[in-house]
Amino acid sequence: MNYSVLTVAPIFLAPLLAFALNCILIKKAPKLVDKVSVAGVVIAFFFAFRIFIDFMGVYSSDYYIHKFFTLFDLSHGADEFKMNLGIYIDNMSAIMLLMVTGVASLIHIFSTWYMKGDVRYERFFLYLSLFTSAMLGLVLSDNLLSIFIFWELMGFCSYSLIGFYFEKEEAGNASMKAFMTTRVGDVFFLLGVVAIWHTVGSVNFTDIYAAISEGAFQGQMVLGISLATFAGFCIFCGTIGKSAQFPLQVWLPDAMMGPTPCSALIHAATMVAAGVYLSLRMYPLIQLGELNVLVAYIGGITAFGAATIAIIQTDIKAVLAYSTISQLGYMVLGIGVGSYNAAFMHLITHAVFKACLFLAAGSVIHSVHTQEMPKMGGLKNKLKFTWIAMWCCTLAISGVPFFSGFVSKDRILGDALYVALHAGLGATYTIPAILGFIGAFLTPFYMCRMMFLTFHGKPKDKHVYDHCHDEKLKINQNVPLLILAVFTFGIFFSGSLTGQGIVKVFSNKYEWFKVLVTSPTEEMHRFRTYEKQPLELSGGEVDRSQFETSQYLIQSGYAGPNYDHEKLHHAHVEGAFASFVIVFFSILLAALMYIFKFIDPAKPKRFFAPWVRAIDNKYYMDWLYIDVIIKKGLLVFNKALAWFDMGVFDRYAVDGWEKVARVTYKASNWIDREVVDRSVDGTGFTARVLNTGLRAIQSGYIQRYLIVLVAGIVLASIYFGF
Amino acid sequence: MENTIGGFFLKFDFIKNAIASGSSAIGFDLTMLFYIMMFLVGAVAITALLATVGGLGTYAERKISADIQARIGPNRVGPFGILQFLADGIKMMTKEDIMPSGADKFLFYLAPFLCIFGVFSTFAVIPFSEGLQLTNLDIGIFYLIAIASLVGVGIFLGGYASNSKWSLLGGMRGAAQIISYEIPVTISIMSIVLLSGTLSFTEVINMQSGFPHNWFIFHNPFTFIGFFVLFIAGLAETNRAPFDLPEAESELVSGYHTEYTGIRFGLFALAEYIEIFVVSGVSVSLFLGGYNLPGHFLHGTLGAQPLQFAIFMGKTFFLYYVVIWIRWTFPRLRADHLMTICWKYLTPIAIFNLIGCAFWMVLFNGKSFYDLLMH
Amino acid sequence: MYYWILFLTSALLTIGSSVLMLWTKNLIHSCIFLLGSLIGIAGLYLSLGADFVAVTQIMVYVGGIVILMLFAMMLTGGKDFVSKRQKILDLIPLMGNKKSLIWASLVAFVFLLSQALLLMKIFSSVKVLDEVSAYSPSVEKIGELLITSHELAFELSSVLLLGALVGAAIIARPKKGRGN
Amino acid sequence: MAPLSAYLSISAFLFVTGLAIMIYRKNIIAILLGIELILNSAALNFVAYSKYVTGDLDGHIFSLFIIVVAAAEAAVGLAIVIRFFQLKETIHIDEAIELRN
Repeated sequence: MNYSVLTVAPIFLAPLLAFALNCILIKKAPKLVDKVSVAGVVIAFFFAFRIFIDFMGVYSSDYYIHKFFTLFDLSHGADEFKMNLGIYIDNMSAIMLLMVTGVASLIHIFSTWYMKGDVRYERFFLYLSLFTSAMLGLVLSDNLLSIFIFWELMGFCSYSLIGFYFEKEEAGNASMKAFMTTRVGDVFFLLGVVAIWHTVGSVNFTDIYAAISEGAFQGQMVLGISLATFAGFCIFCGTIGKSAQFPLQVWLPDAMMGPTPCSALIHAATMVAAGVYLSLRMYPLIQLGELNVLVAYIGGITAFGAATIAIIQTDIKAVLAYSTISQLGYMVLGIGVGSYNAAFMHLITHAVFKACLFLAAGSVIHSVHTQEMPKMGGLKNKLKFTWIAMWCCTLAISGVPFFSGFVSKDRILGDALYVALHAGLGATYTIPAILGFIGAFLTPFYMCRMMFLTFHGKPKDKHVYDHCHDEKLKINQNVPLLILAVFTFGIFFSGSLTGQGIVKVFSNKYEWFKVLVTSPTEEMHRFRTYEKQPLELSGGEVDRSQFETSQYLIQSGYAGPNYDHEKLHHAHVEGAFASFVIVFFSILLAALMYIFKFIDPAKPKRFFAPWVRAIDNKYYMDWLYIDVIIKKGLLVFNKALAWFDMGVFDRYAVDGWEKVARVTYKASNWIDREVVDRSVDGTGFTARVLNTGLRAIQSGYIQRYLIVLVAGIVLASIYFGF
Repeated sequence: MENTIGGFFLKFDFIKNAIASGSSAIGFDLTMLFYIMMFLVGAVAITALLATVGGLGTYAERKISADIQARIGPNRVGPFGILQFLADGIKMMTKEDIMPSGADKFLFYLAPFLCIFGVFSTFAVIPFSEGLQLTNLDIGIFYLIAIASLVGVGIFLGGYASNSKWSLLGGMRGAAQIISYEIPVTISIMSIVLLSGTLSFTEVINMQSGFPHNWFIFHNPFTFIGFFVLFIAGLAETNRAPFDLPEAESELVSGYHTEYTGIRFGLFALAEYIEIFVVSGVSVSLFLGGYNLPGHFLHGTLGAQPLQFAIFMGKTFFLYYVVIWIRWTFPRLRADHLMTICWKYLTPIAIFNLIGCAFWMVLFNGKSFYDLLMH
Repeated sequence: MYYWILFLTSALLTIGSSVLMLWTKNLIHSCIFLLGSLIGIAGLYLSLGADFVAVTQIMVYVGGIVILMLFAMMLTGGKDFVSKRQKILDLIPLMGNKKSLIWASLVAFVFLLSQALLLMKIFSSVKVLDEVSAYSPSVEKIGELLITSHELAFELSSVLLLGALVGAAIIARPKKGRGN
Repeated sequence: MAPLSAYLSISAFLFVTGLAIMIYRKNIIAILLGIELILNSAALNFVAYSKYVTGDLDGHIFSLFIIVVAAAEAAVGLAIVIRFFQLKETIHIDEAIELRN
């Protein structure tokens, strides 16, 4: 296939153009705005699908496209200073592009139903288009700098969308909070980019990988720690901010103030996934900086902590928000324990089912006009399609076999188990693994609790129940949900449901995910063998003959320490079995509590009372940040600075300067009057004298000017002629 | 010299021999004298012919209008009243030459002559037949457009010099109309120049070999539209109905020649009628194949001249008839409509045609529509 | 002989018209004499074998500029002015009457004289071709030159004309809300 | 053929006449007429030189450009005159003294 500007750029440009066009249309033809937006993202989807088909056609873990153009070239002699921008598509980007465009298309379509009648309906689509194009630009980027640009662009869109209902004060505060919290991570991210630029001299992925394999980071120290650790940590801080990891997870639950489709798109499927995507891209750096343990701990803590908070939430969107944080924690845990492939797979599967869950929640909220689960109940009779879709997703997120969550999450857990028990690393990874498994127990519980409270049992609020109408199949309401629900089945991601090849559906490609997504550390050498090409307007045919189609090899997708195939296999089997048991008991517990009323939910609550109080306050994180750090720390510091500015600097430096100035001014005043003014007057006098003479010529009569001109020419010719 | 009318006749051996023998008999080279004589004879003949045509134009106008209005028309002087124009001419010449008080004498006399000068100058290049063309200028088409604009000055001055409101208004309208409509005319002609690659009438005509499908009007869709643009704009340039605002009887009495009488009025009228002939003749030469016999039949022979002349006059008189027909069929336009048609319709269409012709030249290598269909 | 007829007629027309143009008191007559002068110059061009330039001259001036001038005169009253403000004290007299005509002629004569003195040297050093080229049609060559070696000027002149067109239309347009 | 100096003399005469008109006349349009004469005298010089001295067609092209410039100048100049007339109700050149002193 040909990879040129014309075939790749539409993915990014179609939504961007839709945004630009909508900026005009929003005033001229508001009715067209949603159609243009949907058209833009659907066009992007088709182009992305084309690329995906091409990558599936080659089916090689080595295959990648890197094309760039030079934005500016300030090279001076031997100092090379070039800014290259370009596209970098490998198997991971291709899958990611397909996921983002697909999910975004469905969310766009859903939004036309959900947002119908909103006063700022058109503006919503404006933001959605811009956001989608930024996300796609991020995925296509071949360097950290353009990733950072799109990253910030997404941050801005997120800010706008969270504060979309800015009439509500909470929405405004939430948008501010999200923006400011992620900014903390972004500062570190930028610092990391600078550190990498300093060391490698480039921010291109391929250059970075090449530099890492050549050992460019070796022996480089900064602030007493190795530069690789520093850079990796900074980049990972970007992930912490964007993907809402501990300790910067506080913004995501508040972000639920935004409209539900935007939550689905931004805070579940794409933007938060961008953080994980970044960490996956920079995985070699994280490994080189020996940050695996830190990453694993943060992932484990996030996965577990968020899951515990999700249990007691009554707001349907809050449950989903915490579950999102928890699942992102799993991905990060996966990165930490070296489960590269599974972490990315979980990113994709999670994007699909979490988008579906959010859209379904949106469908419910739109139907009953409340977000409180205690007021719902029994809705399955009315919202049939939503109910089906939501159950599929719940089973997927819970990790029930045959669903996608099982394939991805349980591989992460298996890898965590392997690292903790069999890799011979002692007790380093024990706690993350335990936290992960407890989280795996909690996940089905709170998800099923949400389902039972919402759809099952008797209607608790007659008014709410009656308000809800029977659901009909509508192309922009529940069809997107059902499409997404179909893709929650594990069969699309792995032909073998336990991860080790039982069912061969897609001929020899039934483990396509595992084969295609391999860690860059495994294949680092390839970036030096395949030449980079300039990005052209058209043409750009890629020679694919040099890539051999990968035969199916039993690859683990594991990139962590102490790889041992046999033991890993055992660990996976154990992990799968353990999580199957855990899920079974978890669902059973939920059913006992909320369907059969066998156990009163209040009892365990009383039993865990102190902990429940902590959970209720979200582990005091908000209090810590706002009341302690900001109010007691930063504000006091601020006041001290203000005092210094007013009391010291203003009084002595500024006022003192005024005294000096006054003396000078008196001196200069005298000079001005006696010397300068006199000479000015003299000049004026001279000018006046000359003026009266010259005035006769400057009469304003054009013909006299002409005569003067002629006289001048005559004089000149007489001068030159004789 | 070779480009003038004598050059054609000197191609034939017997004339050349006759001149050579005459020269040897007298002892003086007669070639130059032959050129001059032929030129003078041709000029006088064409002028006389065209003056007659102009005069007959008035007769034709009256007769045709009568026919259209179901009247009989002039029928007293000569058979079918055909000598009416002579009678009119004699009447005009014998009338008193009145000049209004306060008129600008110099310009009042000059204006009709400028008009008639502008019109008659065009005959220098109009090809009546292969031989009967006073000069075959390389820039004949350009020359024709340029010199014809003198008519506008004449009309304007006539209107100004009369010291009459009707005349002044008519003159200003006329001048504005003429310089406006010159643009679509020029651009339409330019598309033909583009196709043929020459500014010479003879070469343009020789490129259209006589059969209608070879005519430039059927060369491509753009020239087909271009012909009508040229014809309509030409109508306006001659101040003919429905564009006869400068002499609108109901508004301005008689426009720029209200105050003129006698022979000067006659000159104005003659100029107008002959200009119609010129516009028709130019349209015929550029778009309708000119004097060419089908398939260049008898091309370059002396015997073909009368036939060619007949064909040219036939086509021209047909267009002449159409012009008169239009006059008695359509109502007059309003002044703003007049300018709207010129600037908002004809000029853009003409420019479009020009660009279209250029594209046609590039895309189809200059082949005509018929060629593309047949080959 | 034809050449001499053409040349003398044209030269006479040019010079005579320009003198009359200077002499006449009537602006419209002045413009008509300009027309005669321009036609004379076109004749001179013809005598120099510049047929294309000559026809262009007639087309642009007769068909365009002169009519435009006449229009402008109509719109602005068409009267010539006699000076309103005369100050004897001024060194250089204002003009518009017979006296100023003499002055103008004097200035022009002095100018001509000085230029002649200056340029005589240059003219005398100019080497005139021994054999003046015969008349030959110039259209095709001019066209070729215009789109090859003089293309930039050609394009620039098109831009200039467009600018003049737009500029003239904007300048002459009456301001809205003014007058009525 | 007439010598080159004949053309140059005609051209010089035209130039001087144009100059005199520009100085003598008080009507802005008349001044424009003078300018036209001056431009034409220059163009005539170009053609004459191209015939007698250089022997190529560059002089013709210069003349063409002079005609183009003259057309543009006349259009803009007359537009300014008409505007001036709308403002001042006269086209006396001595009324255009707004920038005096």
